[in-house]
Amino acid sequence: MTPTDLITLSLLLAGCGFYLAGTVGLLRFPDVFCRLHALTKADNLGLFLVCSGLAVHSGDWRIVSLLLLIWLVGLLAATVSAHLIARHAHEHEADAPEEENELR
Amino acid sequence: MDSLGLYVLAAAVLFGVGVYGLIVSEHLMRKLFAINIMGNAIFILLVAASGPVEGAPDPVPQALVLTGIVIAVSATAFALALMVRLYQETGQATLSSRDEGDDG
Amino acid sequence: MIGFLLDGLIAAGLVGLAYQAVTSRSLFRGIIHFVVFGLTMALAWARVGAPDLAMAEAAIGAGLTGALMLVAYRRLVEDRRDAPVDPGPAKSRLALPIAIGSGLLVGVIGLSALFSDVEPGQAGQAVLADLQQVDLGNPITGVLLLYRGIDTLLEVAVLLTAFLAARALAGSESGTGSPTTQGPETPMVGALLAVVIPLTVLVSVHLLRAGSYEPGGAFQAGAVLAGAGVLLILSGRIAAAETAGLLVRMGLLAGLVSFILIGLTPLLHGGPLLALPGLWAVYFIETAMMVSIAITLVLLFAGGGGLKRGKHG
Amino acid sequence: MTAEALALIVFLPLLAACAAVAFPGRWLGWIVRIGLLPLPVLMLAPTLAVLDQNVIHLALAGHASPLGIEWRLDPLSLLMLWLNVGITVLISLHAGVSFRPDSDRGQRFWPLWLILFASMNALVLSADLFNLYVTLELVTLAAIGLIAVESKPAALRAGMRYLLLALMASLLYLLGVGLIYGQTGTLDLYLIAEQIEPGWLPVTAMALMIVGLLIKSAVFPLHAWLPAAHGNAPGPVSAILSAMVVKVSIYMIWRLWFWGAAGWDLATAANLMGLLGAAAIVYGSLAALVQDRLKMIVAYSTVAQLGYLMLLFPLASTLAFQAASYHLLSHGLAKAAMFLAAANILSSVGTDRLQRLAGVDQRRPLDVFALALGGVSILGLPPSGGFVAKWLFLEAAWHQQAWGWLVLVAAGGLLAAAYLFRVLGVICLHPRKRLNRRQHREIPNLASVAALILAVSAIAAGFFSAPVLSLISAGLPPGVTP
Repeated sequence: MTPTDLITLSLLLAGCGFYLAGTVGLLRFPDVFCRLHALTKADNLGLFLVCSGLAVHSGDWRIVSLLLLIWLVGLLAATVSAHLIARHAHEHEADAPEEENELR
Repeated sequence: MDSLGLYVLAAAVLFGVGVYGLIVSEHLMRKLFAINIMGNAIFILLVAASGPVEGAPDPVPQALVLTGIVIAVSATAFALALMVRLYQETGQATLSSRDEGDDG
Repeated sequence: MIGFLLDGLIAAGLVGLAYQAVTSRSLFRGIIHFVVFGLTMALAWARVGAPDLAMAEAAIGAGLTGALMLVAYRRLVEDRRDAPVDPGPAKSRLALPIAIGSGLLVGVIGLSALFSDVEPGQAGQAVLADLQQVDLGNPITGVLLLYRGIDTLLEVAVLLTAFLAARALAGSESGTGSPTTQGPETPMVGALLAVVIPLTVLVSVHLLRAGSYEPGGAFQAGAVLAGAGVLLILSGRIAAAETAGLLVRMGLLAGLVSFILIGLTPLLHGGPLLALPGLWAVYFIETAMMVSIAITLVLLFAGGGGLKRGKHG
Repeated sequence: MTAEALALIVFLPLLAACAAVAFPGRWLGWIVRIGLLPLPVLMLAPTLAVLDQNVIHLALAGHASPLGIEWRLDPLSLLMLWLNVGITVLISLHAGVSFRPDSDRGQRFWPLWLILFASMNALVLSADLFNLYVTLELVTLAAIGLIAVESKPAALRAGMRYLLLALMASLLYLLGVGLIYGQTGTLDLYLIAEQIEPGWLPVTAMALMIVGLLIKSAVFPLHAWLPAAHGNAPGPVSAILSAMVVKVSIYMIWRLWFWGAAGWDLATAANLMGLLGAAAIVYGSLAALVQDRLKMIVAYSTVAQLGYLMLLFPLASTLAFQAASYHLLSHGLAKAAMFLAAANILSSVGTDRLQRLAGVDQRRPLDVFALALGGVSILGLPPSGGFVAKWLFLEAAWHQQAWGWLVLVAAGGLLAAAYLFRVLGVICLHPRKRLNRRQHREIPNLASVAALILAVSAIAAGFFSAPVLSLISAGLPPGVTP
C-alpha cells in the first residue's frame, strides 16, 4: 500500500465517519432544526473529505476540478434546501411542532 | 455465483414484491410503484439474459432498456394524470368494483 | 470480494426499498422510498457495466418520475380535502402466494437464462462491427440512432403521446394544484438558480455531446435539462398556462418532426427510409430530441398545456 | 414506389398529428384531411407490389436484420393495413361530426387519433419483436388517451384499469423479448423462426409474450377490462377499439405462433387456445344477452367475436386461415358500424338503456338500419362478410372432422342471433309506443351515413370475397398446413 493509498483511505474513512454522524443526528435529534443542523454540517464536511480522498487517488487535475465542482454544488444545494426547509418549518411551527414534517 | 447472478436474484424478488404490491395496494399510485418496480426487475433480466460481446456488455439490450425506461416514464406520467383527473371527478384514487353501471 | 459485498448491499437495498415503497404507511413515504429505489437502481446499473442506463435511471427513472409523483400527490392532497387520500392496503389471502410464485418463476427463468450457454448476440456483434466504419464511439447511441432509429423515433412519439393524452385529460380545471411555491421568496433561491440553471444547461449540453463517444445522449441530457425546468417552476419563475405559445409548441415537436423529416429525405433520391445522411444528422436530431424531451417532461410536471412567466419570473 | 408509399402511410399521419399540435385552430380540419385522405390512394402501390411479389422486405435505414429493423409486407399485413386505413377514414367521417376540428374537444381528439392510426400502421408492418413492443405501447397510450378524452368518470375508471393491465401485459411481453434475444441474439421475427429450437426457455419466452398479448387483446378470461372501456369510450373511439386495436395484438399472436414458432409441435397449446376462444364465444354472448345498455351489448359481442379468431390455432389449415382473416375484416367493418350507430342513438336519445330505446327506429332509421346490417354480418347470415367467414370456419372444421369446433361455430351464430334479435326486438317491436320527444337531439346526417357505409361494406364483403381469399391463401404462414 503506497502512501497515497493510505491518505485516500484515511480521508474516505473520515468522510464516512462524518456521514455516519450526520445520519445518526438526522435519525435521533428531536426536531427539524436540530436535524438540519446535524445533516448539513456533518454531511458537507463528509462530502468534502470523500471528494478530497478521491482527488488524491486520481491525481489528475481535471478530475480534481470536477470533484471540487461537485463539492461546491453539493454545498450550495444543501445550504439552500436546508434554509427552505427550516423556513417552512418555522412558519408552520404551530401546525406540527413535533411530528415528522410530512407534506400534508 | 457472480454479481450479475445476484442482481438476477434481486430482480426475481423485486418482481415478486411488485406483484404483491399490485394485488395488495388499493391506491393507484402504489399500483404504479409496483408496476415500475416490476418493470425495473424485467429491465435487469433483459440485460442479464444476453451474453457479453467482445468482453463488453452487449450494447443492444442496453439500448432497448434505455427505450424501455423512457416508455415507462411516459406511461407513468400519463397514469398519474389519469389518476389525478379520476380523483377530481370521483373523489377516489382507487378502482372500486362498482363502475360498469354508469350511463355512457 | 468487496465488489461482491457491495453488490449484495445494493441488491438487498433494492428489495427493501421496493417493499417499503409498496407497503409504507403513508403515500408520501412511499414516494420517497420509490425515488431512493430509483437512485439505488442507478447504482446497480453502474455496477453491471451500463453507465448509460445508470444516468438515464438517475435522471429520468428516479428524478423526474419522483418529481411527477410528488406533484401528483400534492394535487391529490390539495384538490379535495374532504376525501380520504389513501385507503391503505387491502387484505388479500392470495397476494403472498401469488407474489412468491411469480417471483420464483421469474427467478428460475432469469437464472437459467443467465447460466444457459448463450452465444454473443448477433445484433450486438453486427453493431460493433459496423460501428468500426462510423466515427461514433458510443455503441448505444449508434443502436438508438443509426440501426434502430425507428424505435427511437416512435419512443419520442410515445413521450409526446403521453403528454397529449394527459393534456386532453386536464380539461378546464388545469389551474388547480400548480406546483409553484406559495409565499414570499427568499433571496437564497435566486442565488441558487443563478448558479444551478447555467450549470444544468452546461451539463446537459455536455451529456448530449458526450453521447457520441462515451455514456450520455439525448435522453439523459433532456432529462437533466428538464430538471432545470422543474426548478424554475418550483421557484415560480415559470408557470403552467392553458395553451402553449408558438415557441413551446415548436420545442415540443422539434425532436419528432426533425427525425421524421430527415428520415424521409433519403427517399427523394432513392435511398432507404430513415438512413441518416451523415453524423451531422445524428447530432442535429439528438439536439432536437433533447429539447423536445425536456419541454415535454416540464409540461407534464407543470400539468398544463403550455408555459408562461410565473409570479416570480 | 412501395417504400415511399409505406413510409408515407406511417409518417404522414404522424406528421399530421404534429401539425395538429403545432397549429390548432381553424387549419386543423385541413391538416386532418391531408393526414388521412391520401392514404387510400397511397395504399395502391403496396397492394400492386404484394400482388406482384407476395412478400416485400424493407430494411429501414438500409440495415438489414439482425443489425437493423425490417418492415415486412405480406398479404396478411396488407389486409390489416387496408382494414385500418379504410375503417379509420370512415370512422373519421363520423368523428368529424362528434369531435369538430374547430372545437376544443376536437383539438384534444385529433392528434391522438392520428397517432393511433399511424402507430397501428407501423405495428402491422414491423418485423422486429422490440419495435413491436414500442408500437404496441404507442397504440395503447393513444387509445387510452382517446377513451378518457371526455373525462367522464366511467371512462376514466375504465381507461385506468385498461392502462394498468396493458402495462402489466407489456412487461410480460418484454420479458419474453429479452429471453428471445438472449437465446438467439436477434430480434427479427423471421430470423428467430430459423434459429430457435423449442427448448424450455424459448417456449417460456413465447408463452410470456403470448399471455401478454392475450391480455391486450382481451381474450377470455383476460377480457375483464374490455366491456367497460369499449362501452364507455366516445363513439368513434369505441369503434376503432373494437374494430382494430384489440385485433392488432391478436395479429401479433398469429405472427408469433405461425411464423415465429412455425416448426414447433403446438397441438396441446393450440387446443387450449381454441378452448379459450370457445369460452369467449359462449361467455361473451351470454353476457351480451343480459346487458341493459346498447353499447355494453356491442362491447360484449366483441368479447365473443374475438373468440372466433382463436379458433385458427387448433384448426390451422388454409381454410381456417382464410376464415380467420376474413372474420377479422368483416367483424372490423360490422363492429365499427354498430358502435357508430349505437353512439348516434345514444347522443340522440341521451341514454342507451335498452328499455328506453323502444321506437327509436322512427327517429333514427338510418342508425337502426346500420345496426341491423352490422348485426346480420356479426351473426353470419348470407350474403354478408360474416357469413363467408363463418362458412369457411365450418368448412375447415368439417374437413378436419373437428366436430367440437363445428358445433361451436354454429352455436356461436345462434347465441349472436339471440342477443342481436333481443336488441332489434326492443327497438322495433313497440306496440304504438312513442319515443319521448323531450330529450331527442338532432345530429348531423353524416354521422349516420358513416355508420351506414361501414355496415353496407360489411355486407358487401360477402360478395367480393374471392379476390381477398385468394390473396390471403397466397400468403400462408409456414405454421399452417396447406
